[in-house]
Amino acid sequence: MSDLRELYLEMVTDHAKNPRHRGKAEPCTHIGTGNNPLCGDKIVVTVSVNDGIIELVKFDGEGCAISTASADLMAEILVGKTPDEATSLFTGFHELVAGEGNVDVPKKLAVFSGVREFPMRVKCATLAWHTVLSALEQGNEVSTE
Amino acid sequence: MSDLRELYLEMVTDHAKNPRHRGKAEPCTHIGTGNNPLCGDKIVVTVSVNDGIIELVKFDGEGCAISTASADLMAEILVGKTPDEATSLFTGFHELVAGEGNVDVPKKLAVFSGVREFPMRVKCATLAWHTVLSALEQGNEVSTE
Amino acid sequence: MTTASIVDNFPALRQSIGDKSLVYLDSAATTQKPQSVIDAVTRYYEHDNANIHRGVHTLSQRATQSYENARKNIASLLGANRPEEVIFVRGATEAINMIAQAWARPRLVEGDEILITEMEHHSNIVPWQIVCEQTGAILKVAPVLDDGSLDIEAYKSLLSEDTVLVSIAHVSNAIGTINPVQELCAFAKEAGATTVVDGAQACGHLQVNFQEIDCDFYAVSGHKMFGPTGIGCLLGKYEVLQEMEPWQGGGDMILSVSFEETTWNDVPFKFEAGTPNIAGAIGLGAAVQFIEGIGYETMVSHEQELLAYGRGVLENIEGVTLVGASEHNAGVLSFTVEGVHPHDVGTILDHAGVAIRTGNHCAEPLMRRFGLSATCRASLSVYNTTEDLDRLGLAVQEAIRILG
Amino acid sequence: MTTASIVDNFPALRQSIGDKSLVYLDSAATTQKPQSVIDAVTRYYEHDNANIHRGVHTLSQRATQSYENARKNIASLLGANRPEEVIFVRGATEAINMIAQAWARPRLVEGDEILITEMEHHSNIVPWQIVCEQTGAILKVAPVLDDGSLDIEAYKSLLSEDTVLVSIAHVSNAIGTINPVQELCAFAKEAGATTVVDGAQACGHLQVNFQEIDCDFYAVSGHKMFGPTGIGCLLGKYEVLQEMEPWQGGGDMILSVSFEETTWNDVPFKFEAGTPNIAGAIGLGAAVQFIEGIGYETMVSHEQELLAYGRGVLENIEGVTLVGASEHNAGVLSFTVEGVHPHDVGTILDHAGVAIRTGNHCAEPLMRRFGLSATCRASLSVYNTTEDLDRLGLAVQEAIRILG
Ligand SMILES: Cc1ncc(COP(=O)(O)O)c(C=O)c1O
Ligand SMILES: Cc1ncc(COP(=O)(O)O)c(C=O)c1O
Repeated sequence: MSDLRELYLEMVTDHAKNPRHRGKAEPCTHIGTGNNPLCGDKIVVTVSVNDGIIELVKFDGEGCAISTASADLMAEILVGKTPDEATSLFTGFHELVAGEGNVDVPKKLAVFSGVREFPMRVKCATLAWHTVLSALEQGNEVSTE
Repeated sequence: MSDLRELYLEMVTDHAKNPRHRGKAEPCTHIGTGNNPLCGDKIVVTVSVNDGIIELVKFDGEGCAISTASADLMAEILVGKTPDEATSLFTGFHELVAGEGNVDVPKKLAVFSGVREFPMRVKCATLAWHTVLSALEQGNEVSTE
Repeated sequence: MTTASIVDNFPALRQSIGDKSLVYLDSAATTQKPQSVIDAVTRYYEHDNANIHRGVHTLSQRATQSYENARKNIASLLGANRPEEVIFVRGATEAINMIAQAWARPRLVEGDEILITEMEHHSNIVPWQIVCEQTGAILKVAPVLDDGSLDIEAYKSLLSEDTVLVSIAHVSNAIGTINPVQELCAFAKEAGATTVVDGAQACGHLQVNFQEIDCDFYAVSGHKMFGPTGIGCLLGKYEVLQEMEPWQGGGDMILSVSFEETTWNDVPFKFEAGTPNIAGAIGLGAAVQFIEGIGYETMVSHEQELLAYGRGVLENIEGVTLVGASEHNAGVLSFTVEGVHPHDVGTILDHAGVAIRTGNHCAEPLMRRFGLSATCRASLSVYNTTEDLDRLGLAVQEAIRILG
Repeated sequence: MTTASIVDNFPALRQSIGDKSLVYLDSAATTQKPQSVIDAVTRYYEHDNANIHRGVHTLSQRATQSYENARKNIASLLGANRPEEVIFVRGATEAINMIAQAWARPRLVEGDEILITEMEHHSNIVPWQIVCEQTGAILKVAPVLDDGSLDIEAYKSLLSEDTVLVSIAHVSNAIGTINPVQELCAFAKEAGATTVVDGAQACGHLQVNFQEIDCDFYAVSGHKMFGPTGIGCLLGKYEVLQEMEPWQGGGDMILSVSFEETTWNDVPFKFEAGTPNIAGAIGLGAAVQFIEGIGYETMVSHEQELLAYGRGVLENIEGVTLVGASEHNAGVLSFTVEGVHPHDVGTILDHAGVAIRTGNHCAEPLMRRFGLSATCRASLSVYNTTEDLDRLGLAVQEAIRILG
């Protein structure tokens, strides 16, 4: 049986309870809205991109611990990256939470490895990522269902 | 197991193959149309009523052996009856083919007692009756389904 | 049957989630199925499997008889006037869509009003939004009070001569409120409106009597009353059904077809185009027999005891708030946990073997009414026990320990 | 699998009618179900029974996974581009009604034309009659030749720039004609029409490839391809489905609901309002695996052999006339017996343990085309044998003895 403590690592619950990157990125160059009908949650992600570099990511809206922590850590890790790097970070992250083999991801993302044992929570972990990537592409609303 | 020979008594197959009362009653005072979607069959029954007495009954249309024989024998037996008597004859006939207990019906109708063992054929046996009664009442189109 | 022996009828309840025995508290989503229902489905497929109505051979005859017997059983359980008032559909959602499209759409004109309530399931909202969009009719919504009951005064004042149709849940799926539908329909009828009751959450729990409620239509969900998935009923008054045009066209719903003229079959066949869910209907017939074997009185008193017990368990946990716990309530415990998102509660409970639902329960407007985006919902059925609710309480405390 | 071992998969075939062992020749009405399909349904109810998509608990998760896996299996068997192109519905009838109401109704204007054929099942006639009535569009009908095949030249000449939609049976249920749907759709597309293929009679018999046929919509009946009753699919091209408005409103088909604004969910969920026939879909998934286990090649060659054999048996009986026995024919033997009404033939055959269908087969216009009101229809499936057809022949001779 999957272990709850693997899902709710201290780092996760800490970022869930005290997110550091709530709010709205100013200047906001890209904005995306994500829905997780499963939770009934919505998330708005705002991004400042300058000269092809992500300078700031913020998110708003209510969500479960997994989606909040994931959004918060994502906001942290994306700063200084290019949109392309964001995409490949997400590819790794997605493999981590929904895939099967071993993956190498930044330590801050590795805390979500427990999600793999909880398939119903994959959407929570990836909602912010889907939203930010779609924002970077076109600013569209996305849904994980 | 039900016996086929009880269903297709000689009297029945004879009237099915050589119906005596095909055609149109003239003068036609009542007319009814019956459908049996199960067979894809239609029947038109015409009646001459004079002074409250059924003087002539004819039927037309294609049907299976049971419905043809039943229509033909019905046409025979109804002559000289009142519409009310027709109704009570049908009550007995319906009990004979679809009921459970013993019933006393005229010998010409009793040949249909085998139908009881073939519930899918009850509609065939009663189509002409439903049609004539509805014709006597109002001349409406009726369906057995 | 005692409660203990009732549980024995449900094979799916005899399993473990990880190392914990399953506590199933999600019956408002779908009930578990008694062995007798599963067996009726299997028996049909193994012995009588055939298409119905048009067949002259023995299997078809047996299948037709079982299917029509199920219709009779349902009519009798739910107090319909006659079996023909029971139309088989996929579920409550299809029943309501059929009313919206086959009854309402041809009758509505611009400015007509449809009245629903704030506590409706999306299945009793969206079909009306669609038909309003199609016809120019207006959707009116009667508000809900803080305790989760309907604001009846407001409801009455929203009724007018423009109200063509009223549609109300018998029991709210999200918070369990039991609406006084007989009374509400009487008011609606006074205003001249056609009445619809969404009985999806009622038939597995309360004695429903279609004639007494005296509504025009009543929507039934089979899978929420111990029946198979993919089957439900629309109950309609015979005269109303006769006047209603068919909705779907196809086999079995016609008397005769030609390219020039097609004539409809009689009620209820007119509304059952195509091969129906034969096994589903037969299984639902078996579910009716299961309910009759227990009796609604036993079911109601058992659920009411559990509801009171469960409220006690949850109210004793600090940080837990019940949402919409009205006086007349079916066995639904909707609640929030301070500082813990419902989705996380759900995961942690599942890990403890306790299956509840979390989210908006397809009742977003009601959630919004309470300023929430989601709740945790533990919903009860006849097979639940007080131990189940103790397990719920312990698991909620565990969630608070981990995340609260 | 050999043919003998295939039969062993079907529990309903191991029974007697009276003192005669059952010969089931009514597969065009509905096929028998292999044990693996029955077991998949039972397993769902006994182990995984839960509502899908919105549940966080284990049972719901398992049920969702099985349901979505079934969608994938079907997509792969029938050559859809992606699982999202598969919409679960009750059956082929509902699939066609959905196209008529959700796709065609908003797009048709007076004078537009819908083209069907004279050999269609009522389910592929009446929905179009209804939508023509609603929109002022005109129903055109391509004629059938004496051998039961489509008059392709006439079909082509009926296509015009007014033709908005063409809907054609892949296989006729009444006489078994296999239509060259890929070619027919290509002509239709040249004329700018949207194309629908009614595949109800095809999927349990022929290799169907949605991408190759290249139609816009393809209707599937689950219960005619070894699956449960109450389940079927509408296959639609992804882009076409994206543009199509939803039909029914309710749970699961929306992203968010408010009284001001409701947004639809993605394809295919947009078209699956309410709780679907979960057990049915899972059973259909198992039916797909059963078909894959045998392989269409084996199925086709077995049925073609039986068809030839059966034609021989019947042609050797004096007074028997085959109706519409075209060159490209699936395993359907439609026939009449001189001097004996089909309904009587049906009863006498049933008495001999041989289950066939009699009547108009929900194809009245085709019957009329042949100057008939009914035929006898023996329809074949993979579990039939030449002995079954010998029994058919003997029973027909018995009918002639009694009534001919
Ligand atoms: C109150 C209510 N109405 C309607 C529905 C829809 O029922 P079904 O699942 O049978 O379509 C539900 C089920 O979720 C419900 O709870
Ligand atoms: C050619 C054809 N189309 C459509 C249908 C209707 O299919 P379903 O029973 O799945 O609604 C049938 C079934 O009788 C059929 O044979």
